[in-house]
Amino acid sequence: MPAEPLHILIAAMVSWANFVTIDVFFKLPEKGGVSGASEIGRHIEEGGGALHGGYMMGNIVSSPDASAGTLLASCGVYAAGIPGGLFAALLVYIGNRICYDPGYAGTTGCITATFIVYGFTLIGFSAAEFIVGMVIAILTIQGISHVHSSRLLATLWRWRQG
Amino acid sequence: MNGYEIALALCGIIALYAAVRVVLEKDTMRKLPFLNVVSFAISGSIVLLIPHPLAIVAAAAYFVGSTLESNAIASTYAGGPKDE
Amino acid sequence: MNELLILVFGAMVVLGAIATIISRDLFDKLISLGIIVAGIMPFLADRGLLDVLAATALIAPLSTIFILMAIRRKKDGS
Amino acid sequence: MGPEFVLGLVLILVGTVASAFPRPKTYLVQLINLEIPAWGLLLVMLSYNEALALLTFGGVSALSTFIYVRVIQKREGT
Repeated sequence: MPAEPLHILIAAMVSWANFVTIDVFFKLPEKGGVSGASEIGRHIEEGGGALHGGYMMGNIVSSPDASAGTLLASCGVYAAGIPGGLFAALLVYIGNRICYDPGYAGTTGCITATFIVYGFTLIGFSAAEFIVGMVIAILTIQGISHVHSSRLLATLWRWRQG
Repeated sequence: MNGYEIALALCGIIALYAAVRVVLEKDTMRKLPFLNVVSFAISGSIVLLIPHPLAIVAAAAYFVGSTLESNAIASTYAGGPKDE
Repeated sequence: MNELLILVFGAMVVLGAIATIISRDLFDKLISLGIIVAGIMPFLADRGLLDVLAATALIAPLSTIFILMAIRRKKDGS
Repeated sequence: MGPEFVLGLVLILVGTVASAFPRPKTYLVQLINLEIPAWGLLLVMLSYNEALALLTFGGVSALSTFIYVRVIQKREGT
């Protein structure tokens, strides 16, 4: 299976679109789900970022949401095909219950990502490329610059509202 | 160097980069998103190292454990749960 | 696991240890301890000890939460 | 001598020195520094492939952390 950097780039874009869409759709940037998430949002705003983007980053840190669902779904498809992906959705749901979260976003993201990744494996992509693509996608949100990514997420949240 | 090795090396390098950013960041709460990147990269490389069905359970256990740890640190820093 | 990965994850463990020793704040120390755990996990996975990995990954946050219990009690008391 | 063995020895040496001379001299800092040689010992056990020893050590390490936390709370509380 020819694996090129181009495939990894496309996989990163697809998983970025998947998890950001589902997170914004389930109203993650609205408020911090737990007190720790609100605290992270407030500290990011003090550093120059936007408040609602900071809330969403805090929610991603403090409970497994659609980004974790996408990662574990591609891990599941890599190790065991479609049943592995659905089993990973069950694990994400249990993890959400442990972290005091209703767990709709994580489970939905995991199930959609399972079918997206399986569909891409049919046209020549490898699931390993989706694992590293998801790692790159989360790096662009949480790891490069908190100021810019939180402003971007706040802009998306304004679109969702109005 | 095939695609599998490129993926594994990228995961390792991203994990090291995020770890360096955790150490260099001054504000305690702003360290936690970088720690989240580290745990994403590590649970990805666990599955890439051993493609076995049980590896999903191990990666999910590591990810949930690390998330729970970040959650506990953040809420203790914020002053603990209000309803206790 | 090839030489590059051993070097990268070993560097993470050493970096986490140095950061844990140097930093003065208790929360910073606990976060750096998380980096050490993250660096150790791939070495466990490379040996194929998946049961040990799952158990260790669940025990490590438990001991962090025990330490956080003491920190919270101290903050309330003061 | 695998890389795990060397890495574990480094962690044990550095962590022992750090927990013998903690910088802010409090019990909690000492307890957090004591976690570093615990992970080093786990790496050394890993290089001999002893799964049962690793499981037992992980459990006992968390339990002893809990007991230390209770002892520190009792000593500082009264």
